[in-house]
This record gives sequence, C-alpha cells and structure tokens, in this order.
Amino acid sequence: MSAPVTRVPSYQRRIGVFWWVHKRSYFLFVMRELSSIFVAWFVVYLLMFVAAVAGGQQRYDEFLDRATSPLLLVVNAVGLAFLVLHTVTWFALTPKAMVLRLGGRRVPGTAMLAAQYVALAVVSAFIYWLVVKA
Amino acid sequence: MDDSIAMQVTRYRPDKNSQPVPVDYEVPLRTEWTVLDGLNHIKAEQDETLSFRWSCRMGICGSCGMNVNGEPRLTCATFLSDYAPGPVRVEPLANFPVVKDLIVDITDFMEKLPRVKPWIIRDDDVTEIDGEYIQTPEELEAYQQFSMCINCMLCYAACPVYGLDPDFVGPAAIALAERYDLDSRDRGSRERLDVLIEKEGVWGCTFVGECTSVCPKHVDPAGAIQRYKLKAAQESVKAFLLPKALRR
Amino acid sequence: MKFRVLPFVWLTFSGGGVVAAVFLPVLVVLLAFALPLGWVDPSHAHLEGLVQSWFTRIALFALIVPMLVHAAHRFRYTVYDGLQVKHKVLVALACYGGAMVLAMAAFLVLTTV
Amino acid sequence: MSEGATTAAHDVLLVGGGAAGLRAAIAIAETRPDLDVAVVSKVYPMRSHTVSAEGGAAGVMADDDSIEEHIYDTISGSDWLGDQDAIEAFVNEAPRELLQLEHWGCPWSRQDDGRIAVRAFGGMKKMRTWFAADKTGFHMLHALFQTSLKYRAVKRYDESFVTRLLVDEGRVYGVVSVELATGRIRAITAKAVVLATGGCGKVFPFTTNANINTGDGMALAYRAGAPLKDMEFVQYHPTGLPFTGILITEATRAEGGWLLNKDGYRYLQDYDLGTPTDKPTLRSMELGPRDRLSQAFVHEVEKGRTTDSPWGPIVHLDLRHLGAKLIDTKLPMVRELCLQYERIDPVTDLIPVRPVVHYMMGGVHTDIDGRAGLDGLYAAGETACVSINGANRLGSNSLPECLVFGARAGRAAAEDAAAAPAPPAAIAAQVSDETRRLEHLLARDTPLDDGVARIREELQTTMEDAAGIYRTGPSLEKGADTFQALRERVGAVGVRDTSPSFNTELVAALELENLIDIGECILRSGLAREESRGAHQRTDFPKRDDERFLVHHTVRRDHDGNPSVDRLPVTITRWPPGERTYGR
Repeated sequence: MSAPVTRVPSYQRRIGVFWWVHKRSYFLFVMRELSSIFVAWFVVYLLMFVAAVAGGQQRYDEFLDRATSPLLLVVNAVGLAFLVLHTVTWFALTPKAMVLRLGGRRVPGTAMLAAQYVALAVVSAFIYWLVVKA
Repeated sequence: MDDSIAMQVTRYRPDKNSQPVPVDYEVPLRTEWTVLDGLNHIKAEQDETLSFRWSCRMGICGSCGMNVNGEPRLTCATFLSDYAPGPVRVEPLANFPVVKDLIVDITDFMEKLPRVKPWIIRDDDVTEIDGEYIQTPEELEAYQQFSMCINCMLCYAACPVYGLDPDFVGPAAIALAERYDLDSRDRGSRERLDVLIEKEGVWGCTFVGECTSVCPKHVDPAGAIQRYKLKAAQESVKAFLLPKALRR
Repeated sequence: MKFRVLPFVWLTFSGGGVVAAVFLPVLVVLLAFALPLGWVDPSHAHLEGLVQSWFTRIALFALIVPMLVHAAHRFRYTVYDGLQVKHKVLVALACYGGAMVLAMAAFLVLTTV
Repeated sequence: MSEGATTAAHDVLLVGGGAAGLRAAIAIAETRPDLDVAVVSKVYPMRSHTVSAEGGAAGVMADDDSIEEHIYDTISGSDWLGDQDAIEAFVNEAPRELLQLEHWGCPWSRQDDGRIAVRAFGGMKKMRTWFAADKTGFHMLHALFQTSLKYRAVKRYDESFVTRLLVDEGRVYGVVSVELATGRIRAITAKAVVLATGGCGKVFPFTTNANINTGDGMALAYRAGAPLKDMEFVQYHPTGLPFTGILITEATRAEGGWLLNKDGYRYLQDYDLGTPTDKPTLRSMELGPRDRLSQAFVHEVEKGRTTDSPWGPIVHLDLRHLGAKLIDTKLPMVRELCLQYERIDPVTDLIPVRPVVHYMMGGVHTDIDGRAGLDGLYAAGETACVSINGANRLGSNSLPECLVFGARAGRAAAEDAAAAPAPPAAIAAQVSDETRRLEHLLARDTPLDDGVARIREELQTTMEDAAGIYRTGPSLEKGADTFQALRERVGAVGVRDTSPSFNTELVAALELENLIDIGECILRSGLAREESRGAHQRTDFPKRDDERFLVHHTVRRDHDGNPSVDRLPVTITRWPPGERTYGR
C-alpha cells in the first residue's frame, strides 16, 4: 500500500549541539562513546611502553619517570575512569545485543553478564601473572 | 494534594506563530486524571483550538504520544498526579516536524515501514488454505514481544540518531522486521536483511538504548537492531568465506 | 547476499570493544599506575623478555588493531551525532585513516623492537 | 481551505481502515488486481478501533464443535432477530477467514502441540473463540495493516475525514473528504464505495468505544438516503472500568472470573442464568450473554446490592482464584490495564466494574454481500447491519464479522466497479456545495456560551437517560424532544479554530452532526419497538412480542429531514423462534 505523497507544511525543530547535556541517559551515552578517545590513547600508551621496554633499561626508566608526572597521571586516571565506563556498559549491553541459546533455552542476561565478569577476572589475573610474576 | 495543576503546553499554529510557543493552563488535579484528560479539559473548557491526537485512551491505539516533561509518553497512560505539584510540560513528540500544536508529521515512518517488509513471506505459494501453520507456544514466544509494537512513535522521539539523521530506518520499523524474522511461519529474513544491511538500515544506530526504555509495550527495538547487526555480520562473513554452493 | 563493507567494520568494532573491555583495564592499571608508582616491580629484563617474544608481539598486534577500529568507529559516530559535524566523508576518512596510521605504527613498533 | 476542492479518482473506495476496511481492500487487491483501490481513513489505519478488541474471534475449529451449534448460539443470542441466511454464511466462512489471518501472521495463541487454541465465550455452547492473548483485535488489525502494505496498488488517504457521499440518481460516485493535515478538501470519485467506519459508541457518555467512534459511516449513508437498520439495539458490555469505561474483556469470565455484588455473592444466579459452579460452565452464569448480564446489574442496583463509587454503583469482578500464571499468559492486558488505570492488581484485588456502552448491533442496512440501499454503496463491520447480531451480539462474533463481510463487500464492490458507469457531471455541483458548506462552518462565529464540547456532552447524557439499558416510551419521547433543541444548537454552532491545518475542532463539529443524526435514529427506532428483546428492554413493554415485532426496523431520512421508521421481515430459514435459555 502506498500513501499519496502530500508534503505537509510543518515546523522543523532544530536539535542543538548540546542536546545530550539535558538528559542523564543521553549524557551517559555520550560519555560512553567518548571512551573511544581513551581507548585510542591507551593503545598509543601501550605502544610507547613496548618501545621503551625494548629500548633498554634507561629508556624504560625514563618512561616510568614521565609516567609519574602529575599531568600524565591525571590523564591516565581520567582515561581509566572512561575505560571502566566502557567495560561496564559494554558488558551490560552484550546480553541485549545477543541471544545465546543453550540446549534450546535462552541463556538469561544475568548469566551472560556474570560470565563476562568472570572472563575479565581470568584475563586480568593472567596478564598480571604474565607481567609481574612469570 | 492541591486541587489544580499547571500545564505548560507547547502550541504552534502555523497561521499565527512563526515557531512553537509555550502556553500556560491550569487544570483540576484528580487522582484518576491522565495528562490526556488534562488536555481534553483544556479543549472543552478553556481553548477549543488546542489540537492533539487521541483515540482509544487505553494505551493500545498509539495515537496520543507526546513529550511530557521531556520524556516521550503515551499521555493516556501518564497520570497528572505523578507530576504534582507541577507544572507539567507537554510538547509534541521530539524529532518529528510539528504540523500544529501537539500534532507531529509521521509520514516519514509510514513511508519507511513497508520498506522492511513487515508481512509474512513464504517460498510456497499457498492458494487454498486447509489448515493452520503449526506454531508451538515456544515458537510464538520467540517473536511475541516484538509483535506488541503499537507504532506510537515514542521510540523515534527518544532516538537521537533518528533526530540527527532522518534517513535512519529507525527503531519501530526494525523491531517489526525482527518480529517477522523470528516468526516460525516466515521465510523472508534474507529479503529484510538486504534492506537493513544498507547504511540507512541498522548501522546508524549507536545503541543509545532509549528506544527500549521509553517503549510503553516493552518491545526491545535496541536489542533487535543489535541482533540485526550481528546477523548481517555473520551472513557477510559466511558469504565471504564459503563457496557459493555451501551458503545458506 | 549483498556485499557491504559495513558489517565487517562493525564486526571488528565489536571485537575491539570486547578486547578493550576485557584486556585493557588490567594493562592500564599495570602500565599507567602500578609500574610507574612502584606498586609492583618486575625487572626490566623480565619485561624485555616478554615484549621480545613473538607470541607477545603477535598477540599485542591482534589486540591493538580491533581496538583501533573500535575507537575510530565509535568516535566517528560521536562526531556525527554528538557534535553534529555533517561532513560525513571527511569525518570517516579522518577516523578510519587515523586508525590505519596508528595500526601501521603499531606494526612498525612491534616488528622492530 | 479556500482554493476549492482537488480531485482524485479510483475504482473502489473504502471508507475506514479497521478490520473490515482493510480486509475488503486486500480482498479486492487479491481478486481484482486490475482495479485501483483506495482506503480513506480519518486516522492512520493502525489506530482504528479494531485495535481495542480484546477477547477473541469465534470460528468453528475444535473437533467437538459444529457449524450448526455456532449458528444456533448466534441466532438465540440475537433473540431470533438475526437473519438466518446471513448467520449461516457468516458461521461457514468465519473459520477460513481466521485461518487466512493466521497465514498473514496473526499471533494466535496456541495449544502445546502448536495448533490454534480456543477459549470459551459468553453465550457460546462450545469453546470456539480464537484469541491472541487478550489483545486479539490489536494483533488482527496490525496483521491486516502490515499485510496490506504488501499491495502497493492500494492507495491510502490517511487522516482524511469523509464529510459527504456523492450521489446521483440513486447511485454513489464517491466522497468529499477533508485532508486533516492540510485542510485540503478533496473529491474522491469511485465506482463503488464501501463504508467501514466502525461503531457509534460516542453517542453515549460512558462507552468502551474510542474517541473516533462517532457513527460517521452510518450518518453518511443515512444522509445520502440509504436506510439504517436495527438502530434500537445498543449493546452494554457488563464489565467496564468505572470512570474511564475501559473494557475488561469477557475472556476474564471465560477463563473463570466471577461477578460479585457488595456481599460477595454471585448474583447472576438470581436472574435465570443457572447455578454457580467453580469452573466456568458454557452458556451459564458469567458466561451468559451480555444483554442479560447488564440487565442483571440494573436489578442489583435497584435491590441496593451494589457498591457505591464516585462514578455510580459498581459490582466486582473476581479473578483472584485464577492465579498469577493464568492471568499473565491469557489475560496480560487486563492486568496491565487494572494496574495502570485502577492501581489494583487482579491477582490479589477485586476489579470494580459496571456496564458500559460497547457495540451497535444496528447500522447501515445491507444484504449478505454488503450491498447497502444505494447502487454502488456497500458497508461492512460494525457500521453495517447485515444482520447477524439481531437484538444482541455474542462476544467474539464481531471480529470475524469484520473479516467475513469485509471480504464479501470488497469482492461485490469490485464486481460492481468493473461494470459501473463513469461519474456524471452532476456531482461536480455537489462537490462545490459541500466545499461551500465546510467553508461556511469554518467562517461561522460560534455563540459565546455554546460550543461543540458542551452540546456533545448534553447529547450523550440525553441518550443515556432516554435509551439506557432499560427504556420506556416516555423516556424515549423526552429524549427525542431534547434532540430537537440540540439540533438547533448544532445548526448554529461554529468553530473558533479558523486554521486549515489539523483543525480538530472542525472535525469535532462534523462528528457532532453525525452523532445527532445517529442518536435520533436510535431514539426513533426504540420508540417504534414496543416490546423487550435482547438489548432493547422497554419497562413499559417487558415481554418479547413475536406477533408484532419479529421484524427489523429500518430508519430512513424523509423529505423533511426527519427519520421515518419502516419494517422489514426477518429472514428465518430453519430455526423457528424459541425461548432464549441460559444455564439450563
């Protein structure tokens, strides 16, 4: 079926650039999306770390030195907060985006959520062991 | 409880206003009155020219959606007393052009809906019906929630992506596509995927999730859209990796 | 089945999202706080051994690329919607281009160390 | 709206986009794809009042059921006023229509083995009511609407209000409509017009009906000279929520709900409706027909055994013994509505209910193929009176009625359109007349102390007082007198909103004209029927009188514009009039 096209005269409202500050859920959404900046930043940071380690003891010490500068600590602390926001929201959204079926039954969202946190713990422990203990 | 409440209603009369303006009214505050009852009171007693849509006043026809205090709501299912002492701000649904007062133009949705082919598609061409397609309660349950959409447009009003990019097919239409995909009687998921894999299909969605939170019928358009992305990705990978003969 | 590039980008974006959610927090805590502030103190030799291993380098590259795509893809839509920059092609080029440059840098760093 | 009317032309025009209109549209698109079909509706089709139907749709399906029994239930339910040939066709075709809808995706509730489930319903001897939880009408309407989208050849004029039928020498050639969004007046010509605009509950103050149910199609036909039929029969549904009038479906009682008076007593046993059993018994007690249950309520009020509420006396519907699980799977919307509008939970609380105007048995007089009293004019659904409902409709017969007779009217209209003459020049004059009339209405100043809303309210109260569950000659006379005065005020009323775009006040004024015509027809038909039958109960004539009144009343507008009532024989084939018994 098709409706005969008659364009109706109407008032088109404009959306302001700061549409997302007026509502909590929109604000959280934009913050979540901005975590992407810090993901990119930490990738760069990770590469700098690898380069520093590979560059020898002295370059590694210089790297650690620079990393304790207040500016970098603040940037990294803010970045970590955004990253945690990313992790929490990403985990929360996964059960909504995926329907997992086991034996014909839908896996409940809470189970999927729990599984992700378990994965996070295992991976974190492994990497901690790899870097610090092994 | 006070015996009246202020309602601030956004009005736009194309022959009188160059843009929407808020107008204040005072209506009786009664426990059983909804925002829609307040508007009807204004129309009957204070200003006959106030225009808005409504019909069933039981939350099923989907025509009385408006933004109440900034949130898209069915006004027939939103009680004035929940906003006491007021004022209650009533505006036309966000993201749609305003035709008059609280009435928005939803032609765009009406044109998009047929694009996702929301009807049963079969490969067999049944001409004589001699019985029902068998569908177990579990198979029914698989799509039931997506079949609850009343096309009230609250999800479009809540979706910033639709507001900023009107080409986006949008939550309700995609949820209805998913409703038919999940229906065990349907064979049309490939055809719908071909529509939704385009860039104005599912990809504009950034999973704000507001469509799902504002839905008065607990449909989950946000989930449907994400699942479509996954489906599109899986099918694309399959098409890319497998030789033609093995696909499907 | 129509061929479209977006599904592949989205798949990589999602993979990157998982990696960033699962692997990145512990790495950040270690590399940005625990090591510089001396909460833990593995020897330089140990760390050097770790980054020199081909396993580590391949693994890192495999983690980094999707994370870059993730960041680029997400940032691209944030710029469209949040900031309402309407030069869509330009934004896409800048975001995915930036990710590609960083991926190449990562490749260089990881192959030359 | 001053540039005059624009024009469009189609082969078949459907006025109304609910179940009957959409079913007709699809029937035409399928059987005559060469024809150009258009649906004009004053709301978007998915807003149509079909959407509010809850309980289900009857169709013989179960192995222990038979066509014969459904026919008999419907005839006795109609108090022998239904036309038996029409009822036979209806019962025969209903199952196929419901299956067709199943093939179009309607999510019917199922048995464990995947076959269609059926439930009990009032006045039905067998379980034969198909249901989609308790949102049957909603699901049917959306399945029909979405399926209709498949047929790109079918045009739609959404949110266009039809104000007049174009008639020349006894033949209908189309309509004049107002496109609401722009105020544009449009003449739409067609070789056949099907009216499917639903009911007229808004003639009464307290109704389950939606705001849009203003009897538009009935009034259009009436003003064009076609007769209406059985207009005295207005159905009260026994269980509506006080204040809102929201319907609590009969399915609540079919699933085992009880009606209790203020003493917690299942009062229906006092009204020749059987004896109470724990499990529901078909055609007994709470599963009696709607007319009898609503009448029993009035007697309870008279005996002082009802509970007072701010909105008048109420009784209680008790679902508590059904348990949360059954309520959630079979009656989810009832729970939702109670929680939302009454802030009570039927799992633990009693639901306050009272009878509420629900359905119009009467309507545009049609034959079995939807042919109304003018050439090229058809009607189907609640707008029409075929009649299968007679003096009282059984719950769950109205949805399949929309399908069966929507499809029939559609097919007949298509045949007609293929052979119909082109519109004559004479209708152009009618279009300009109508355009002038609408422009005049917009330009007219409304008296300061009067307005559409006020007159409508008085009209509705007048109807309630004159023609409620029980009527008398004097009450109907008095109502008719009041209508004379109301009619003068309607003639004088103008609209304050002068803008062309979405003028809801203009629409309300035009709807008011429809309401007053329909209300008057109800009162006049009611006066003429000096007996009590089904939903028409005259306390001054408390008995059914087959000698004088085993006839339909048709009401037609005479040359002075007044309603004139005539008689039409009831078609009786195999089922001679008998006593209506329930619960024994």
